[in-house]
Amino acid sequence: MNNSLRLIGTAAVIVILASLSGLASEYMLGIGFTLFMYIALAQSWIILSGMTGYISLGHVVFFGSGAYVFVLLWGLVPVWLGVAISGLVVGIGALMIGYPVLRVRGPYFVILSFGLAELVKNLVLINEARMYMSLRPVFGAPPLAQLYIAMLVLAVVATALTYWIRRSRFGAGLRSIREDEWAAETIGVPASRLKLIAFALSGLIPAMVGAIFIMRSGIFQPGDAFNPIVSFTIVTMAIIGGSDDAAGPLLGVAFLVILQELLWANWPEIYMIILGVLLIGFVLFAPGGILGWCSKNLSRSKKNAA
Amino acid sequence: MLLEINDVSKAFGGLIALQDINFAVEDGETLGIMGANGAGKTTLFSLIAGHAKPSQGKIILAGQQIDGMRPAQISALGVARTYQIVRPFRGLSVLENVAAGALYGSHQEKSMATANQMAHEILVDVGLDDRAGQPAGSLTLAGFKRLELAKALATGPKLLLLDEVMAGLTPSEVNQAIDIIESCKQKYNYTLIVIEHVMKALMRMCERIIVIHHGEMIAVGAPDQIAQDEAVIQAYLGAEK
Amino acid sequence: MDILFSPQLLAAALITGVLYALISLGLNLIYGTMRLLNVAHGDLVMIGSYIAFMAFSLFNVGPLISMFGAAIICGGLGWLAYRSVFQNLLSNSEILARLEENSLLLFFGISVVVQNLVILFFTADRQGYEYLSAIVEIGDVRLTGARLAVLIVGSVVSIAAVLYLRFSLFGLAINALIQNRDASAIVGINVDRVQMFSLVIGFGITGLAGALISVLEPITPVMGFPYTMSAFVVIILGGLGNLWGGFLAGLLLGFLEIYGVAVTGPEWRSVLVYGIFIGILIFRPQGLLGRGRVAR
Amino acid sequence: MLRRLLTASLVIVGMLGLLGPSQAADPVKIGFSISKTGLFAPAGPSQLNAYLVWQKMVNDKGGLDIGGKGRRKVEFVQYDDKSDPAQAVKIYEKLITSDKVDLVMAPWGTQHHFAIAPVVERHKFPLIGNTAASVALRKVKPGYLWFTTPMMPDNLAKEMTAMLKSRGVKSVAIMYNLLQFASENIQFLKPALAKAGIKVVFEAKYPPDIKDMTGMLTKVKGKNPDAVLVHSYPGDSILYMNQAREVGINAKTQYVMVGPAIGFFRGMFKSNLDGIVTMAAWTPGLKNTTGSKEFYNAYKKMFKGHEPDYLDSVEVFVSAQILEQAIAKAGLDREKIRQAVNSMTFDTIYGKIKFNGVQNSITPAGFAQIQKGKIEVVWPKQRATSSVVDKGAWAK
Repeated sequence: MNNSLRLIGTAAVIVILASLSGLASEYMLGIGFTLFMYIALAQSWIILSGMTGYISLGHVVFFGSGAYVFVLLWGLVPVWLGVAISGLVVGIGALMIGYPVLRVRGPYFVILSFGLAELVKNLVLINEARMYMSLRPVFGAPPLAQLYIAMLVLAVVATALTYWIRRSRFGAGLRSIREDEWAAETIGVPASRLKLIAFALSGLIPAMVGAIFIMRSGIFQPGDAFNPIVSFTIVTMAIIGGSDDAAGPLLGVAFLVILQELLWANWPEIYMIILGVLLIGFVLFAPGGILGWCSKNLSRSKKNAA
Repeated sequence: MLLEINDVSKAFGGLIALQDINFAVEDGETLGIMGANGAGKTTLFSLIAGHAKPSQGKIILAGQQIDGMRPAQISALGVARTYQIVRPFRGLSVLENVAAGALYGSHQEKSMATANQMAHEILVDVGLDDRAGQPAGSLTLAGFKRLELAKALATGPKLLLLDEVMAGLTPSEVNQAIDIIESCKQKYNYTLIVIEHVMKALMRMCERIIVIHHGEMIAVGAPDQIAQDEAVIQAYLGAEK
Repeated sequence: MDILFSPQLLAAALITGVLYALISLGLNLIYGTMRLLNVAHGDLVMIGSYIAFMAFSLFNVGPLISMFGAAIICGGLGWLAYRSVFQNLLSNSEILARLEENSLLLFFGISVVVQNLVILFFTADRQGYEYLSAIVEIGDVRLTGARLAVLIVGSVVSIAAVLYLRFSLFGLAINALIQNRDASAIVGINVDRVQMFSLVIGFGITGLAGALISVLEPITPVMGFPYTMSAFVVIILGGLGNLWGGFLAGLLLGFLEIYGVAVTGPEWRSVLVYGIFIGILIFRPQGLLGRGRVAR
Repeated sequence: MLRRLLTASLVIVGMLGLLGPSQAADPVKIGFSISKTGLFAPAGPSQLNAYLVWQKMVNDKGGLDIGGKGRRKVEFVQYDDKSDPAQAVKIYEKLITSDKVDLVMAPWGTQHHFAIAPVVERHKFPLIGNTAASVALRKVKPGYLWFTTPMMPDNLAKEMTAMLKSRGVKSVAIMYNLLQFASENIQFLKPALAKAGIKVVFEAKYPPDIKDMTGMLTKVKGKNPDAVLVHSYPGDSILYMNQAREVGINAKTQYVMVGPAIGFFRGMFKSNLDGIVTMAAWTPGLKNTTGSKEFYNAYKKMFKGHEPDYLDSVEVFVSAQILEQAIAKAGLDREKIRQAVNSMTFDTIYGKIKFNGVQNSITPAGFAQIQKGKIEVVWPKQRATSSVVDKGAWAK
């Protein structure tokens, strides 16, 4: 009963968000687009890093590679097919490089993931410069309303995927790897295989997000598409949300995106500083993220009430 | 024969940890392993469970050679082990810890609900059911030891390797632990190899005991035989001097 | 390929390598003793550069003098950061449980704040000044005075720091902390003090490096990030917390970069640097000179 | 009842709206995004400063001349785009739909122009571009976007070849950054050189984060070319300047693309810059221009003696002058502004400018040379304030 109610509620919210595409102002749709984009990215990050503890500081590699595959296909295949192919190609790519990459652990993996993104960026840069294509405009992209819906779909899929994995056998395996990979293998968790699947799943959606994103920005440039700031933003949002469950990124992304919108529109000069101060405040005063802080304080108030 | 260790040696670099170990374990048997710290007991467990490869020799489980397999594969074949220095999944709840064993291991349970049910039952068996929802990191040492056992049991082992599950426990806790292990053995019907320093426990539980000294097997036999074995006494007294 | 025997190229490789070594030293110290992923490390380089620039344009004091000022100021920032934030942070069990993530986030926040404060005060405009620009000839090698100064000061400071940290009593304490936190507290090392000094020394050396760099490239608020990343690459190649290894890895990376590029072509510079880095990590996950095993 | 109330209030609002613009005191709201933070932050001030100088100059005159019907002051609405094209898109959407600015001005760089092209197109906001240069810009649908720059890579290649030929250059070494503008230049330069019979004796490209050029320059020295052409950005330009001196590159023609026209760069290298050729087509003394001296003086006054960037700040100011003159003719009606921009000839600090399609069709691509610490336009000859001289030995 409770579950089906929740399901209906979720569906209703999604339908309302989707119908906004025809109603809301362009500016609002733009905010919605950013919101969904980072939800999709942060959820994908959670699948790998939140669940397995392999903190990726280079998630932009999937985003940028997806954008690159997409821009290569631009004009050759229908737009949405191009988006799907981008996801697929990057997902397969992740499967191929995942095994050696995921043998590296802890802080080594953190920097490795960053280095990987830089490596791919530079390879793309060389390749593009060789063709004198260091900047590719994307003319004739679908209107914002369509991109908004597409991004909503990705956000919903990513959230559902995270939600499902968190409650599945697969997720239990991943989380035991995070806690102690050695001990996880001892109780029969095939760590290498599970990590690899998580890595590929974690790359699939960001690749499609990247593809849709360059239709919004109207341009592909390796430096933008593989901008490390994107990776940092994803990590920030996911950690600020807290937890390894789907609710964390939702909260973290909503909080940061809305905050950024409020700040840059009203304090264009100093919003980055305020943002930075808030980040610091979070680590110091709510290290469990929004979700951790909520559950701690809510349970405390419940106790006080009782 | 459930397990056969044939001429197994293990060297780390130049350091020989185990040399020419030979023994076999029968179905349903309880085998004890004793020896001083650093004698190579835990290394032997690591070899059986697949965390290290023997430098030489073969390990055969129910007719199948398992040395060289990944730990996860060996676990799926029904070998479970616990760690002397406990390795709980601290961030997960006690129930999730145990359920993870049921989901993988040799059970490979596909349903989360069933796995949770199995985990709960095992928690009752080891007396941790009242802590099921707590994060594993919050347990006491005795609690950790029980959790180690519960996780191992949940994988559905044919062969259970217990590595000093009683170290650091008080005498009454040791008694409780022995009771739990014995009753679980009856219930879940596995073959048991125990490493233990607590002699009383070994004497009470085991049908046979192997003594390892400086990486070599120096004695094997029934507990009372071992207690009177010249080599063992010498090794132990020698070690204590 | 007789270019490979050019002493000029050797000097270039030495300069690049020494800079890498110098900049990564502080990061290594801080990661080693406190397990903090300081992604604001490069911003200290930036601060050092601005200090040198200000000293030069306001008081006409060159970087070879102002670098000490930069070291002191940045060291002071380290002290401030420790007393105000990290002391508490490192005693909060909830944060310690996920220290690497949390410190990453924390320093990212600090980096954002610092960069934007600098933008606010100085604008993002590039700055630069002329200093020791005359060419000095040593045998067949011709270097601008500034680059020669970087080479000399950089080598002296980094070698001295490594030796000090290896052989002094305090250095031994730091090393003990790097090897094993819990044990070093038990054997009577004042962990709190060692951590504070690591932060002060780490920040100070990096600020000094920043002052040196101010003569080599345009000074901007965003100049630090590439240094953060190359410093991470270096300390990971050298083995986290291994100061001597980090020094050698810095030199090695400098040589790989300069000679690799001379052989393959400059377009491959970054591919080479990151490719080698990734390759080494995959085949030798504990770093080139790392001790101990990463896998448990 | 409710509906009537609503209609009534709508009418009142509408009337207020009609009343609004006629009040002389109301400033004209002009919006733009600026790369204050992120990758392009160091370049941002060269643009913002020129906008600010223009605003001050206009407001000191009493404001913008609105189609001959009185003057209104200029008020800027600006946001930081964090060097992110998607953020720039959002900013222009916000400026137009939510801040309701009267007009918009250009963001930083080629990629941002591409990004916002659909936005201004959709909302029919005319935008005079600056700091954007790529032949791909010509593929932008003509309509609401124009590009001021004379520095289109194909034109640069043509002029560069002509200049080299006039100096009797037979062999060149080419080095270039992998980023868009630099590599696009090479795309056109190589065929142009080949056609002119100039031999490329050395060619190398390098990534934006290059830290040392010694190897590359040692090889260049070995080839001893007549000219060295470095298509670089400020960071790598500094590397070249330092290491070319160390290695002893003594070619009589040395071209360093972006950097020497910026004030800080000249402060860093002083007399060592003498003889270096760079990409720029302006100097305060340029003849047949409108407002050059005034711009230069106003800039120096406003920014404590700092000089404008002879390349970017100048181009930005030109775009503002064009907008100003279009408004003087057409008022604030955006459709009329568009027609004015399409048809008028403008008087700017670059001289006369007219658009053909999206492109500045008059100002030629050109080069400047630092001569005795001053920037002189040296190419093309009809615009030159001085002629190209051989680069002498390095000063020190």
